[in-house]
Amino acid sequence: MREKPKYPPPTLRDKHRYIAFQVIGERPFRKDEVKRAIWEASLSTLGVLGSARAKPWFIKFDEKSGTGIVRVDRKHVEEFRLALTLVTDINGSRAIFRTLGVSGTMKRLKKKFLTEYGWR
Amino acid sequence: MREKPKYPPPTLRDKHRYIAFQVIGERPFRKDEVKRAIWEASLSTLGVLGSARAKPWFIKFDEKSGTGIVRVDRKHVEEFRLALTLVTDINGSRAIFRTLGVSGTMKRLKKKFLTEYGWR
Amino acid sequence: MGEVSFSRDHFVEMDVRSGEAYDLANEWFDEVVFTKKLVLEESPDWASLREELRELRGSYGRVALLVVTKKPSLIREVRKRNLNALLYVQGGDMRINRFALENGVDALLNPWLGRKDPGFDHVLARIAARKGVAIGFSLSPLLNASPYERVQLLRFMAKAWRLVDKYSVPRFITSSAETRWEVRSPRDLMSLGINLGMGMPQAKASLNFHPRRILSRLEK
Amino acid sequence: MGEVSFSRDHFVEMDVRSGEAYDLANEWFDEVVFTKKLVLEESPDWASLREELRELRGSYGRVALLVVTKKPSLIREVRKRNLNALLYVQGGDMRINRFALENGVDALLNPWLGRKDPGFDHVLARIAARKGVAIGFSLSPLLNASPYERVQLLRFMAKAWRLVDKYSVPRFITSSAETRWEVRSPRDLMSLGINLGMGMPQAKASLNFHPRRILSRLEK
Repeated sequence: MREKPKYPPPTLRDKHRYIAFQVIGERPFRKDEVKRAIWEASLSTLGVLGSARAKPWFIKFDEKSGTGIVRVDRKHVEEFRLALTLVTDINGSRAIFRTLGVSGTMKRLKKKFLTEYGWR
Repeated sequence: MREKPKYPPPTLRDKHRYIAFQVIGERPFRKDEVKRAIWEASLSTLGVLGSARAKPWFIKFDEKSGTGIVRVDRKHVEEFRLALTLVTDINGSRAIFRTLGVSGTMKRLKKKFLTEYGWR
Repeated sequence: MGEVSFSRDHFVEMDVRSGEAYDLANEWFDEVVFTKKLVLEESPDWASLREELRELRGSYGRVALLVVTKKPSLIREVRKRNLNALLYVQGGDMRINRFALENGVDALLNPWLGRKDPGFDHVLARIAARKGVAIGFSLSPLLNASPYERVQLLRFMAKAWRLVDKYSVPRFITSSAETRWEVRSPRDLMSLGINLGMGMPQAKASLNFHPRRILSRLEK
Repeated sequence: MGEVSFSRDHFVEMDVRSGEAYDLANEWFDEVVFTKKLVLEESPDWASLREELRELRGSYGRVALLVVTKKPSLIREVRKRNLNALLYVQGGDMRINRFALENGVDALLNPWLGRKDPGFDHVLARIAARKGVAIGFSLSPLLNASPYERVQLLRFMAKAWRLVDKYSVPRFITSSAETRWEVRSPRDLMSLGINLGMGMPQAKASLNFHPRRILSRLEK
């Protein structure tokens, strides 16, 4: 018997956007630190309710280039971008989130905004 | 020379709602504790951005009857009510916020929802 | 302007789980259902369960039995007995979620409980609608959750609501209070529904129309 | 789908206050204005100020002088000198806010700074529009604020934006970075504007059209 709900039909599917970002910091950051910082940024700026609506989802972070991908609900991209803009530190060390671009698919996002950082 | 901005013209005025609430707690609470709890509830559930939109403003709390008034932006009454609903304690002691009613004016709010608690 | 008073409405709290929670809910609601929570690993002693429910009915009037189990067969067993109580099933396990719906219990509470997804999909929504099984949306898991968990719960509940709405599944909003500190007023529980995506009439119906229709089964 | 690349746009950072902030902003913007912040309690030594600004122009190209003062008369004094730099005034004091606007400085930065209100109203908005004085919306006070203060700042900035919009006052969004850690990219500063209530074109104009129009005064 199946242990997971079925993927919803098109009309009920969430509409996502993928955001490419770069982290500039006073030291390199680990993936788990960046993931936590994104969550804390969302909770601080959007709160529990705003985060439930924006549905931020950490996808990837490449520690070498300091770039990564996060997914959010299409209608809340700008709110979430502000949450990242207001970040001043990651795990106690000074840092800046810079968003590189937004796309409806991972493939296009990587191609347009992350190839210059070595992503394929 | 005036030291405060002028009251804005009607089209730019914020549209408020006044919410009457009751606090049920394992002990009586002071006004400043309730005020702080309301702020924390707003920040936790609505975040910095949601709170800037909801503009919660603590107005009064009567320590004897455990009832009070808070003002919020008209478009965010339900979000703010959820924030109060999710409160589980005030300053470390268990508590419940119960909203008694909402009105566009303080006068009507008191008359309809607070007279039974001794407000005039 | 001004909000109408809700005194003319008839609000039902479908799930409180202790005497103190019942007493507080009783001040704020027109009707309150007392829930006996039963964790089952094997068949219960039917005679003593029947006796306990009889006593609870004496104290609280309307009574529900909430079955918490990993074994679908136990749900069927309880279902077959006529216990004169509403039958709720605690959601979370996908097999239990489905089995409860297919067996036509009165309500499946929080199919997303302890999961990383809503535990509910369009297939289950169709079954729930066909069998007339209500989905219960409880506040208490939110109250006891960390901020991170609150976000996930709200997401899953909002998703489940969209399916419940689309397939016209019966539903109710409840505190599912274990203690009096988890009880909330009807209007405050409505605000939860509204923030999950319900319109005002839908939120109200989740504390009024749908609960009353379920309660009418007890009165037969 | 997909967001257009902004490379064809011409974005201006109107206010950074250190060399390291300038260097980082220069990577992300097409033009950057270096701001010399000057706290004034009495008339400055004009010769040495002129010399300092000349040197800064040599290093950074475009330069602004930010006057921080309690004395309106000092704004007029600075205004009268031809320093070949943009003239910004730090807002916060209502008399200074008004005086800066009436004296037609290039920009009044953050009239809400340190206040419990926006420090800006429809009377001041009309003066700003008539005199062509821009209102500067800075990110950095937000970065350095507690959550409570962030809420207040966002409220006042949103309120000021509604007035700026209604009365067509020139404006810009800037980091006002003192250190490189306060610098943000044009697109991220736009998100601040959008969350204050700006439409996408208005947010973009606040980093492009309006700043460029102000810069053109320097080129005369």
